[in-house]
Amino acid sequence: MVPRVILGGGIVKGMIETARNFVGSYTDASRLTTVEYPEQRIPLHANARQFPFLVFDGTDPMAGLRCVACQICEKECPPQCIYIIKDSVKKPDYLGKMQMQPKVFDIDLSVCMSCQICVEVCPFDAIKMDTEFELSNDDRFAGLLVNKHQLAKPNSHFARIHPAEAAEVDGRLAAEKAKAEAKARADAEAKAKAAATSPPPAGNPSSSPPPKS
Amino acid sequence: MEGGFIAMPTDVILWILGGLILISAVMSLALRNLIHCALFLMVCFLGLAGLYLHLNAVFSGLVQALVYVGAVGIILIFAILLTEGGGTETGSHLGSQWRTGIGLAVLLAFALLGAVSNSPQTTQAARHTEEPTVREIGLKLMTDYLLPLQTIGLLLTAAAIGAVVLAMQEPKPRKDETP
Amino acid sequence: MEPLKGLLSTLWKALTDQPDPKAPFLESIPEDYRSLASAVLSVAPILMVFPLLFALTTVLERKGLGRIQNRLGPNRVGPAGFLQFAADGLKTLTKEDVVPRAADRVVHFLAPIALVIPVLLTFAVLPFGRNLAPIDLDAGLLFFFAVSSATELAVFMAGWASRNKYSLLGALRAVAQMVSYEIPLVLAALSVVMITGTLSLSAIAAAQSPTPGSFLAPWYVFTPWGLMGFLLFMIAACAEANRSPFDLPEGESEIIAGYYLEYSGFKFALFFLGEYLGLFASSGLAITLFLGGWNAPFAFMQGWLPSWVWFFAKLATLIAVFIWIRGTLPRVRMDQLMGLAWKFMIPMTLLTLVAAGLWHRLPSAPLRWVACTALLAGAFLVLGRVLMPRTRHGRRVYRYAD
Amino acid sequence: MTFYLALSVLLFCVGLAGVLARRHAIMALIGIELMLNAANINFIAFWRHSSAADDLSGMFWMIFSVAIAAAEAAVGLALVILVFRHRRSVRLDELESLKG
Amino acid sequence: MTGVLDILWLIPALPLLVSAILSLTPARVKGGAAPLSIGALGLGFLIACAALAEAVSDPGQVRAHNFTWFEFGSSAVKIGWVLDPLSALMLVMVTFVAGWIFVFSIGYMSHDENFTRFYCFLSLFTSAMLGVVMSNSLLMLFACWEVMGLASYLLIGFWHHRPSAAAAARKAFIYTRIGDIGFLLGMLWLYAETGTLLLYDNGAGCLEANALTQLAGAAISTGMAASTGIALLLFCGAIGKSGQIPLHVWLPDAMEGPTPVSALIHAATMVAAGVFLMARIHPLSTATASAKPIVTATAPANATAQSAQPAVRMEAAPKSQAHAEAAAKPTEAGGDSTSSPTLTLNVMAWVGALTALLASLVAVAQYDIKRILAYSTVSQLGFMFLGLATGGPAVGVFHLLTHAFFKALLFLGAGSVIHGCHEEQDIRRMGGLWRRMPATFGTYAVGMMALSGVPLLFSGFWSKDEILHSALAWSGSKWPFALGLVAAVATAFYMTRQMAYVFFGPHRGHPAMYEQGHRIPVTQPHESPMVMTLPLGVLAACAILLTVVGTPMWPWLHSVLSGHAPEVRREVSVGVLFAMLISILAAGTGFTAGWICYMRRRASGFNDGDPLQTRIPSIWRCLESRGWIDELYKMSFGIWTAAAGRFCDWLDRIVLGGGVRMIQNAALATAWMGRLWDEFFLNGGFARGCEQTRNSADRASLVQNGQIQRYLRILAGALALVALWIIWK
Repeated sequence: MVPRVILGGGIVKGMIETARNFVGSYTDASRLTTVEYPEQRIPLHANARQFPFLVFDGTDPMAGLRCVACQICEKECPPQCIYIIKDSVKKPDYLGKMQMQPKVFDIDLSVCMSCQICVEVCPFDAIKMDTEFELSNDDRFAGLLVNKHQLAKPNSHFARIHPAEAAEVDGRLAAEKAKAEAKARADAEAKAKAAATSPPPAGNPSSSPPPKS
Repeated sequence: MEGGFIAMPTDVILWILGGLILISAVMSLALRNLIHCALFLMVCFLGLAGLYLHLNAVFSGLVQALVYVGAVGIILIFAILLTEGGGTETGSHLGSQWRTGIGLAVLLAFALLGAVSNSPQTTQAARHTEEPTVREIGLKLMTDYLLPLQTIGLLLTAAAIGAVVLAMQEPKPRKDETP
Repeated sequence: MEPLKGLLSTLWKALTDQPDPKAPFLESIPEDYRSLASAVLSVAPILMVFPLLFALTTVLERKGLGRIQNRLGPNRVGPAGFLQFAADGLKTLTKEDVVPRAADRVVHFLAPIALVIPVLLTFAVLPFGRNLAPIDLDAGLLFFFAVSSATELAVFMAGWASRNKYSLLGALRAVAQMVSYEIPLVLAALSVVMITGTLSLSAIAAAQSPTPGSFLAPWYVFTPWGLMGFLLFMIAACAEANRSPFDLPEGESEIIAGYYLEYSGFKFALFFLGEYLGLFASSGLAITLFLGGWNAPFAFMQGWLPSWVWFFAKLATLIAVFIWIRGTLPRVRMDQLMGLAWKFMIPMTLLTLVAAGLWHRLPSAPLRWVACTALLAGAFLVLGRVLMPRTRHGRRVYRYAD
Repeated sequence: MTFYLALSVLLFCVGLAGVLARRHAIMALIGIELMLNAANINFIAFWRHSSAADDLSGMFWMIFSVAIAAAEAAVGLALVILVFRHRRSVRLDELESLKG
Repeated sequence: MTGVLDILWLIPALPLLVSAILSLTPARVKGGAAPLSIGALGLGFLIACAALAEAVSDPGQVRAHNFTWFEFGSSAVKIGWVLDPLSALMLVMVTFVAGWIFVFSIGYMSHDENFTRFYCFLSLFTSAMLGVVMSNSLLMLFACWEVMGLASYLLIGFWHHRPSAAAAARKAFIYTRIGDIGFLLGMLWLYAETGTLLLYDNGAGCLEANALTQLAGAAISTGMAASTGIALLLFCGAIGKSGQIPLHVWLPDAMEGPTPVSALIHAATMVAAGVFLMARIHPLSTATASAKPIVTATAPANATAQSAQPAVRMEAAPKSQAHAEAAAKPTEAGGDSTSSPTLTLNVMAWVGALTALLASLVAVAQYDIKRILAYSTVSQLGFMFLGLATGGPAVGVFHLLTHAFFKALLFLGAGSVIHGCHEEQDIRRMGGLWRRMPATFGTYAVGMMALSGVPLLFSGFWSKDEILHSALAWSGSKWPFALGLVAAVATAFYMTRQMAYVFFGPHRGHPAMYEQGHRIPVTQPHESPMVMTLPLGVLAACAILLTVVGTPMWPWLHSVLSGHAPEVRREVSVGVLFAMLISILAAGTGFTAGWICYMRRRASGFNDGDPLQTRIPSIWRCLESRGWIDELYKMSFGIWTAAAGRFCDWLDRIVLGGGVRMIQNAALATAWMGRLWDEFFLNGGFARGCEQTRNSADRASLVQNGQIQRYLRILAGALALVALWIIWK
């Protein structure tokens, strides 16, 4: 267009560019990326993340809580915004195994920098990243310190906000659960067989070894 | 601003302008804070500009406003700031023998007022000729007053350059002054 | 009732370009208040129209900038956001007017007023329509510059009074900028004065009205020196009004908010009012000087619309251009600002004066076109070369540590 | 007419008093400006009341005196700044060394 | 062609311009010097030819172009130039010879670092010479004469780092200056008498009829006619410049300069200027009260002073009978006029003859190649003056022209030899060069034969024969003829001696410079490059061709110079044949003597003496040391002036100095007394007075103690008082 060598050259190119934007904004709707926020919302992306939340299975938040208060996330959190106190009472996890549970699980959202390290290090997929960002309130200090009850959210919510990730996690847990049950069944059968063959003489160890589980 | 702008009698305006000028003049010299003095001086100059307009000398009134309020005012304020006059002055802002000074000024005032009051000139009535158009001024300026115009031009450039040169010199660190 | 009817007929006469619009209303006024009434009559419309225009412009500006930046701009308050100015106005009125303790109370209070009054005074001289010039002074242009030079004083008062280093810095920057851009502003206007021969703005506007026979109106902007003068005048006006590329004094990033730092509430709004009115005044002057004031661009269009419509149309376009510039250009550094003024603008305006003289003296049309264009284009390139960053792409030199 | 003459005399004397009384150099300059303006009033007043119709000499006197006053102010203030830089103070009664 | 007169001034102007340009160009810029000067001279030569063509077309007519140089009061000094056969011939000769000498010096001076300065001086000299030749006013002639002297000084002393060259230059300058005093006096006398220095000025010139009669008539106390006196004084200038007897010593020493300089100045042009001067003012020297006016000229009145004089057209009345008659029939007895020759011609003849004889004898005993030629020039000049006095200007000028060519040729030949032998000038070091430098030898031989008067083929013979004939037929006295004859014999003798030494016999160059530590082997003498041999060839050709101009059978030159159309004459009078026979005899004896002495017994080594020296040792020593004239001068004038100098010094320092010192002391004494008086008597009283004033001043100084506001207060107070006084007066 206008050669940059003349003094006004750059300015004119700039002006033409903004004019094109200005006109474009009227003609080409795709340019206007903004929406009327409170009324309209832009759908969040799959990997959008704001602040962590605790996942619980089933219906009872405290009972279904996956978190076993292993405190790995507390240690790993760079701004140290997670605070956990173990609970003396244990509760069964999804495999029925008795696990610890947190008595106090606080996250200071004003400090959390949503780096998702806690999610990565959690062995039990107990903590995931939520997409809730409208957290403004009038108390600068306590207002953003959320406790265990406020953090706990059902797995269905997780599935809704991160479907792919939730599916993957659920699949993995289900597989483990199935494996555990299969093993349990196998143990049970083995015990049952052992019980059935124990009346005949204990002596013929040479009979075929117990079927491999 | 044509004569008799508002229906009020003309000499009322005169008195207002006169009073404004004198009061602001006195204030501009009496106050301790230099910036205030400078601002009052501006008010005084505006009053004078108004006076000239009232005297139908529109061109000179505007020149007065443009030159004094526009240019001299700014320089004055810059000068005050550069000489650390911003704050209010500590200690007495009056010179050592200020009484004799003011006494002399008052003496002069009486002398001149005396002269003014009984001079024959003043009895003549004010004559309302129509104000000269800018074209007339321009033509006369360029023909009859060309030499003064050129010399003034020369003088102004010399003053401008001179002022810049003077003010531009870096201060030599004086012996007794730690750099 | 008599005055009301008089007022209506005056309004009608004014809007339809008839000579001496004030007559009907003034007859209906008793004798001794007549001069006062005529004064009020010419002041009132200015006080009504231009603050309203200011309000509209703030909204237009934000919408325009939005659109430039691919976003909508305010559209919440009122239809498509056009009541936004009411909201802003209300906000400034209700906001607490904080005055810093260390501030110099009197000067602090006077500063915004001292800023707005001269700007309003400048409107007294601009010819809005064929006979809609509030005061037709013989030295109209001189009046305009005399009064507009007072704004610097007000800016200084504001900056100094608030006793704050940043505001003082902003004020001195603004004053330095306005002083050094006043010279090109006056010189650019001077070329028009030289051609028309008078200082009175209405005469200048009248001089640019198209003769019935011709096609294009004889606006000065259609002459080479006029175009260059117009460009320089606009740049200087932009700088004078501390707007867009030259808004260094309010450079938010460097010195927070410039000289009106310690102002809030209505005084803060006054500053903005002053700034925008200054913008309107100088673009009004630009229109009168270069764009043919209240004349139509083409001869045949002269009768279509009343003269003041043309004036305000041009004003609108100029405001759009200012907004457009504000949307595009980044802020100019202080030394570039000064360099542009002293090294480019002033020489160019002097050359425009020469070109105008040349234009006036040369008899044949094509010859004077070629001569003036050559002179100005040449000067522009040469002076431009001085300012252009010298990007020398020499051969790359490798230096190895020996 | 007497009004103008009286006004200019008073203004002149106020300026003079200011110059004589105040210690600060810039105040002296302000005083001088006032005195100059006092003179200008007379020019315009006599021009207005003079008989000759087209004789604009009074106005030109005033304009030229304004120009000179501006030049004088510029140079004066430059000098004051220079003096300030050298002597670190602008008190007139302190600036009395007649040495170079 | 009438325009040639107007552009005649270009001929001297061009070389002058070139010399100016060259004077400004830096020494290292060698390129421009030669071509510029040669070009200027070439152009001059063309114009000169045109001028010659016009002059010859109507020989009788004298065309002069005068203009006013400057005015003082009512009278004005007018100068100008003249175009008549004499000046035209000289112009052609000078430009031609100088041109070829310039070409020669390109080669000769090529490796000299001041090449440009050399050409600058040469051009300056040539322009001065051309100025002399064509000037129509004695004043302009004298001016160019002086510039020529200056140029010769500069050129002789060109290698100023050599003390001998510097001394020689000074010597040349002083001796010519002595001659010029005479010239100046002559001019002043002439101006006093006739009121104008213009030679031809439509009848008002000093060489025209009424001026001549007036001069001839005016006699001074001793009864000598003014014209004769003036002529004699002018002759003094000629003696100085052409190196005649009393003032000839500078010419041999002038050989210190580069050879082209000697060729140009001391052979062809400058020295000839003296002869030319006498030829130019010949009417003056022959003017006698009885003589009819020589040249009458009628011309329109002078144009106004400022504008240049319109070319002066003079229909020359037939030259005076005496003059024409002499030229027409050179052979007739009585060179100039039937009556006895005037005193000037007598003096000129005797001086010419004596110089010719003495110089030729001294030349015999010289060992420096250039000094031999220098003395030969002096003697030939003597011949020219002799010819001028006895046979009128035509004879003298003819010998001058021929001499110019062959002497320039000889000098250039010598230069080429010197150049070949690597700056060797002593003929005892040369020998056997004819094989190594054939071209130089050939042209040198032609020049030698022309000089010594080998009959028929060579122009030198004819011109010398003319002189001898006119001397023989001279009514004055026969002795000059006898002296001239002996000189002619001596000329032939020393030229053969020189040829023998230089070109024949074994090469007596330095045996072997090699052993004496010079690492570079001394190359044998080598032939000069083309740029040097070409001029030699051309000059040689001219030396031969010039015979055409002056043989008795077709005296073209004589008739042209005497102002009427040349015509071929069949019959040759007995006298002419007799004179020819005598000169052939003289030349023959000279050759044979030279052959006997030098050719047969070749001088083998450097130091075995000159054969002649062995025979007549005492005379030889006298001749070799140039007749001790230098010593004579040194003894006489040298001592005088030294003594006078010492006397003046004594007078100044002792007598006057003493007086000044005495006055000085007197002043000191009075000063002392004044101080004493002042110290004790006055101060006392006065000091008290000062005290009072100082105290009061302190109080008054308060007004100026730096307090600005105090000043302002005083000012305001005064203003107030004045206002009050005005109001209440």
